[in-house]
Amino acid sequence: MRIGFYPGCSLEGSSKEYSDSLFAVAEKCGITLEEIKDWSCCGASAAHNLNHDLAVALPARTLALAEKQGLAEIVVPCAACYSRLASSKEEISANDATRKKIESYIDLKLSAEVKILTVFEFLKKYIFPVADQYIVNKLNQKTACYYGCLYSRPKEIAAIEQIENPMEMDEVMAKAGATPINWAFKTECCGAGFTMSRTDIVAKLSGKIIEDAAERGAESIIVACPMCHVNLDMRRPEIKKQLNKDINIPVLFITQALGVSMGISADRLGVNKHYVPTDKVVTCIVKKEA
Amino acid sequence: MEIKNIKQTQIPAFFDQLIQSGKVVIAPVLKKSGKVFFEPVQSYNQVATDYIQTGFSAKSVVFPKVEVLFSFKKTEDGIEIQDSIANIPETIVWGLRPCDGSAFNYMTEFFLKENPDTYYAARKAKTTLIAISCAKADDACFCTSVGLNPGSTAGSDVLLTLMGEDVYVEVLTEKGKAAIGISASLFTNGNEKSKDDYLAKINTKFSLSEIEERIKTAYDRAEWKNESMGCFGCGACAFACPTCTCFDIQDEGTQNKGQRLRCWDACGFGQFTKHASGHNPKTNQTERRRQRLMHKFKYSVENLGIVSCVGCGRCIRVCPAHLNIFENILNVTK
Amino acid sequence: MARIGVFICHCGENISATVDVAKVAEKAGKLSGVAYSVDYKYMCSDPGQTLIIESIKKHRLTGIVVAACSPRMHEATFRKAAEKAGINPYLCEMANIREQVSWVHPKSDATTQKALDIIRTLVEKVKKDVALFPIKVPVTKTALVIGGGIAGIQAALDIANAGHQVIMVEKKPSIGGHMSQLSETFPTLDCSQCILTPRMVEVAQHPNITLHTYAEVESVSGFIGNFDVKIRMKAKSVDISKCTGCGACWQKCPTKKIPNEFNEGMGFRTAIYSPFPQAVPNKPVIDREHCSWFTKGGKCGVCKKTCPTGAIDYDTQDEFIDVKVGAIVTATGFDLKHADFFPEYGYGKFKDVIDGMQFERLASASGPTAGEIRRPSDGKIPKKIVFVACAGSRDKAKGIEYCSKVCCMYTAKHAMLYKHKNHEGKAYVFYMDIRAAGKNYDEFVRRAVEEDEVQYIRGRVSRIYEKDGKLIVKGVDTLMNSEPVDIEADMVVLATAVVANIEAESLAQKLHISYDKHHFFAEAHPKLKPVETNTAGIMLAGACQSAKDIPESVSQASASASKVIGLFSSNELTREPIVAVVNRQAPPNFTSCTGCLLCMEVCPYHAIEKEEIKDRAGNLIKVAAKVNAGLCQGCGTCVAMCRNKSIDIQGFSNDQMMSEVMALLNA
Amino acid sequence: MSEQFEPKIVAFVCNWCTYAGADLAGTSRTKYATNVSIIRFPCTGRIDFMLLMKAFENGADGIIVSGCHPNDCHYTSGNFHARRRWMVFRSLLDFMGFDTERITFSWVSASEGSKWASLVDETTEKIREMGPFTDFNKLDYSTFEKISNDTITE
Amino acid sequence: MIGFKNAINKLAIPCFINDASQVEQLIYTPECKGNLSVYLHKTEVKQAKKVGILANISTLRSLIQLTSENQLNDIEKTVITINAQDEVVVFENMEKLEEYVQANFPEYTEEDKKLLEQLNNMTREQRWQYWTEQFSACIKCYACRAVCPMCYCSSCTVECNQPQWIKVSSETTGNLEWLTMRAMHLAGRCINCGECGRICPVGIPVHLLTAQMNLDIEKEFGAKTGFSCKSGYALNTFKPEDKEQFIQ
Repeated sequence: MRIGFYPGCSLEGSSKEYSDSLFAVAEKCGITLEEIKDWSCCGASAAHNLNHDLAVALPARTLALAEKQGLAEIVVPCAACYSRLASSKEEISANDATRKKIESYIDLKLSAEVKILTVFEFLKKYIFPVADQYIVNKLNQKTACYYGCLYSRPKEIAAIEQIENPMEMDEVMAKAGATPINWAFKTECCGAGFTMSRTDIVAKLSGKIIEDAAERGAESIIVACPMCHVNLDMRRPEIKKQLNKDINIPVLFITQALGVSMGISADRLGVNKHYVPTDKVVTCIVKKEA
Repeated sequence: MEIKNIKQTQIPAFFDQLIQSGKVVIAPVLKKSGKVFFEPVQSYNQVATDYIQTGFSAKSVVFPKVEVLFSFKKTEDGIEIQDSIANIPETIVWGLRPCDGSAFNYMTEFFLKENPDTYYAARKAKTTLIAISCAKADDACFCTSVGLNPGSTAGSDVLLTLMGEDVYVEVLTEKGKAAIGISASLFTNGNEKSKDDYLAKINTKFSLSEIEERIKTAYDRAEWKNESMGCFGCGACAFACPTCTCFDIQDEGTQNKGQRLRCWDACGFGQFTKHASGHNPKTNQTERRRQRLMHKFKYSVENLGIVSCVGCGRCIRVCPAHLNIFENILNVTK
Repeated sequence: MARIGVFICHCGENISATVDVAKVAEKAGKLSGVAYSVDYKYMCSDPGQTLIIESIKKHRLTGIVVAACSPRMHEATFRKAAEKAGINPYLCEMANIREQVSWVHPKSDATTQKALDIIRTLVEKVKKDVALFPIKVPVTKTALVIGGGIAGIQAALDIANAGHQVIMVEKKPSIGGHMSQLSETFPTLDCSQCILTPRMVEVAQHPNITLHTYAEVESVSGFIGNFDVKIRMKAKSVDISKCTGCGACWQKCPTKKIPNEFNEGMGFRTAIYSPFPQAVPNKPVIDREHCSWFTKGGKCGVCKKTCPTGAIDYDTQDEFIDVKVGAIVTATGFDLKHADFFPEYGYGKFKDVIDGMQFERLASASGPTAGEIRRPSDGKIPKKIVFVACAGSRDKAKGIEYCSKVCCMYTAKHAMLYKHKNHEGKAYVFYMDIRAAGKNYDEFVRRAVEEDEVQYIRGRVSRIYEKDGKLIVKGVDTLMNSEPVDIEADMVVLATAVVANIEAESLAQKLHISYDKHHFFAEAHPKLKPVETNTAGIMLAGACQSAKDIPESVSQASASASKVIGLFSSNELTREPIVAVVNRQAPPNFTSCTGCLLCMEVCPYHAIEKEEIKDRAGNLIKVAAKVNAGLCQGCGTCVAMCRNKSIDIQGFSNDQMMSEVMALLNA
Repeated sequence: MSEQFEPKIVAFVCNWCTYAGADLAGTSRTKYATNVSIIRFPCTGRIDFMLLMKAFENGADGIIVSGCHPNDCHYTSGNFHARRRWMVFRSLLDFMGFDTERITFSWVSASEGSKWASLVDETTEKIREMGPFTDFNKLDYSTFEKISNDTITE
Repeated sequence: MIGFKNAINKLAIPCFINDASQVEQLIYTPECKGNLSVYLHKTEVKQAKKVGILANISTLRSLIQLTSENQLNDIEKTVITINAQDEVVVFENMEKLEEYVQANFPEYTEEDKKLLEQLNNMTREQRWQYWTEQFSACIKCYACRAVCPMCYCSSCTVECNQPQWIKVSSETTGNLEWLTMRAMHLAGRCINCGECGRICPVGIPVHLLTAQMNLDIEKEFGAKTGFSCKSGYALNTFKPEDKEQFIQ
């Protein structure tokens, strides 16, 4: 089974560790991911403000390339990328006129039948069946799974079942031996839209999320979106100001957490690349009893 | 009767002169549907030569499928009636088969014997029949069983028989003479000889005399049912038949103008015998088919002294169920 | 031979101003079959009608065409005149030369010609007209009312008080419906029970009303005036004739922990129970799903032992009764959207997030808290309550586009009731718009805002979550420059959407009435027949048609009652003979209909039935369609559908329409 | 001025919407062309396609068929059934090469008097431009089918 | 038992046998094109009550359509066909019959497809020319009606004379009326056996009219004829959202 991989800009830069850990986990389970050749920007956060056709065409090009490469499925770990690819696919397959128009723009044939997998869909479909034999550690801690906005909205492309109360990541963490907490901020906004422009708002929004997680006794926050990660991890100084208290609860990518439970080295997973130290997570693990 | 000869190569010339003579010439024409029909033609190259039998007979020359008897219209001062009989053209029917020729004899008997039908009379008077005897036949042909043969002259005005290079011409009537006269130069005098070698071989299916005898008592035979089971009750056979003469008078039009029409009708139709009361004495197809067959072999003999089937086989070829008249007749007279 | 009379009206100047009426009269006189033609200033005036009547007699006319205004205006007038003159009223046709000629065209020959064309057309139609006679259908003067809520009660009482028999069928052990659960009612804040229970009792005691509680409609056949209804009487396990309603049984019943439906799951009831103290009839039934006699196979039997009159009978079975009724009033009410529809609001997850009906029970003196508003979780009196309007209503994403109509009002009422009982308490209302169109409704809402200081916040709630014992309501205030607002509440009340009764669809199918995609029953016409259904003789009352409040339900109930009473006002119901008929022919055909019955499907009124034509010995000859003149409304869709013209419609027959076309085009 | 062609147009309308709409046009004294005459049916569902054929056969140059808007049918669904029938009838006519432009289908409600008026004027104008309908007149009582181009000549 | 037997000119003609000894007559060759289901409307057959029928695919489709139109209720029938592998198939019930038909659902013949394409590529005027010429040849023998299993009306509209819907004379407008009406009445019911076209004595391809209609109907309303006893009739139902671009 060939599975495609679309990194998008973040996974090559700010969230390198996200893709590293994904590949580490995949490799561990003997699964290879094929990167889509010559992929281009998904246009998130910029394109759709400028020109709708452009916003549809950019992801469409990547999808077309995947088809050309003969890939039936692609993993898109970045939530923003997922959102763009999925909505582009949705729009194109809904309307033949659009398809024709877009095809003419990207000047590639496009059936838009490629299946787009979120990271947790991927894990569930390909890692879960074999996971048990590789999971050696129990992530012995309470974790708050944070989904953010892009996986659950708009409902047409939602990658999760109960859009108001997602459980997909919680399942993964349970698998990794952690105890996902029931909290109210799973799909709240982290303020990513203002990452650069209005850090104060980011701090306010992300602050609430971290605060609630902490208050409900979470020892780590698990994310599946580079933007969320940046805001929850890197903005701590502003958040500290905002909440005027210091919460040093670490933020991990879901693949990192799973990787840890599989005993993959911290370096390989890049857990040491974060602002908030993650050693807690790594240390509170216990060997899984055979 | 006179015998004449003409070279086959001269036929087109003869034919075209007939047309130039200003007459309407009706001849067999091959349609894309693969069927051959009589149609008015302008020149010989339209004429079909290689056919066993036309889909329909030429009876519509004298008995059109729809004939306007007269038309009427309402005017300020009463009703104005216009007779259509005036403008009937001189017509030549070319290439009909001997069986069809003899069919005209029956038609004439039927329409003219007592209280003559002026419309038929007028058309017949202006029609000349130039028949061509049959060089080939198929399994449906059975003229030899009804007292005819592929070279019968009965009813025709002229009969052409192809004999290799030559065409053997039997000029049978004054009308025939006139037609030949149009291009006398093309013809040479000839003398009588046998046509047999040039005629199709058609073996007889039954002895007419026996059938005529037996059918007198066939009315109540149970076989009728099975022989008619296949009949759908359409009018194809009757309309294709050269001797079926049933018609229906219809007035068509509005409250201000209209025509009185004579339209073909067929005894196979369920409504054919339906009374105004709604009552219908013939309740099923068996009775209707029996009517048709007995008319051909019994009633017409009683009424006009003629068996009104000429064995052209059209009804067999045209029947959607391919019902076979001579098999039927044989089975009901066993 | 037809002798048609043509009467051309000047309508004062209205027609004669642009149409040369004299010329028309003269030409019309020459048309074939026209025996008399005349023009006159006002045909509809008395002298005008007399002129018509006299001429019909004098010239022995067989039919008349009145060329005047639209038939929609005066057809009835002139048909009466024709009848007076002794010819069948349906032998009178009108040629519309005013609305469709003189008023829309200038004075010209073309205009006059068009008038003449139309007259000629109608003359030809009249020639094909046949005498028609009104259709009489016998009427059984008994009404069936399905549902014993306020709408059903009102309809039943109105009909019964008019002196007709009523059979009421209620699925629950008591009538009263949702209204009996309410605390106070807007906009007057009078106690719901106080105004309802007298009506319930009236129903029970009314000599003309037969009440079947704990019963359901099993099947319905027949048509207007003549319905045959089978009713299922669910086994009560209690002999009503013996039971005195003393209550000993349920006091003793050991199975006590059954969630109390009447209190919306707050508090418990026993297995043998009567839903609420004022129940009518106030006699218990055994809920076999929970009763240990039935669940544990013959164990227990306490109630049987305790019953002083020996009314308990565990062996009773469902029974069926067949009734004949002339009309049916459907008043099956509504349901509320329930749990897990709102995960984001934690409904069903947090004890103190409740719906409007639960709040009614809390606020009701007869409720689980005896009228004190206390949190279900710990029974504390909430200091802060948030009310969320439009919880599910007007929300495409939730699949409900419509407005539930009552929420704005009852939310205001709830907030008020709360404030009245806890003056220092705080009440917030999240809303989209306030819809308070109704007598004294807006005033009522204003009172909540101004006098009782309920805080109205225009905006929607995105999420509700629990935080140290508080419910955090995250919403937005779209009026306060769209600031997000978080309110720490002790209790949240969701005005959940009003939806159709869960059994609405199956009932509609039994009744052959149509329903919309939300399973609310469909009225025959949205504006002009709001209480009737497509099936003649079946009326709608209350929330089974769409979300309604009490006054609306009651007035609609009375409206449908009056329809029923009208229907019952005579022994036979008389209908216009403009109906379809299947032809008849001499044997062996009997009819040209071949019984393909493809017409059955097109009939919007289920008026076409299957008829088996049999010979004297009773052997089937053929199957054919048959039109039930009682149901047919005369649209003629079946006529155009019928391939061999076996169905025709009286008054617009094939023959008539064809001759109109021919006549119009053949001057 | 030159004699302009005045088309004969028959309107098949339902009693409850379009007929009432036409009445309204009258009561509001909206002027329109005299070329259209109405034949009143209980419902568009009642209109038999054969009547349209007959109209053309008897010299109509154009036809209007009009009834209640969807969901407004007095009989709830007559117009829906009609709509399907017209759809099939149109494609049949078109397949036979009949010019369906000569039939105008429309929904005109009882409140759309002005829509009726303009519908009549537009249709009249359209048909006037198309000229008289002659396709049927050319077809007559022919004893033999005319020499037709599906004849094979040697 | 209704089947086919050999006839002259290498034709197959319907045969009706009522005792086992005659079974030898039965044949099943490519020549057996006819749609025998039409005989089920014959009084003689109806009276028999019990009927066996050796059916080709179009006969099977008619049986389905006729059942959906309540025409076979009072006939006890045994249906037999011969499948592509030359095996005899006896259907114990309609469900099995439906399954078989749906599995072997026939396409239009290449010839018909070609003709339809030609016609659809013509201009309107050319099509009018084409059809009126065809119709002018019609002699109103009603063979098309007679062989049509869906034309089972005991009396046809052409026989109504109050009013006279269809001219009796076989004159071109009358023929046009007749064939238009027939096409309309069969649109969405015709099971495309093509018999009417095949047997027309004057060779009018009548079956193309309904063939085209069925294509349009399937495209617009997704209804297939002779496919399922429950599929119903596209023209006696509707969807509120049916297309209506042609309505002003």
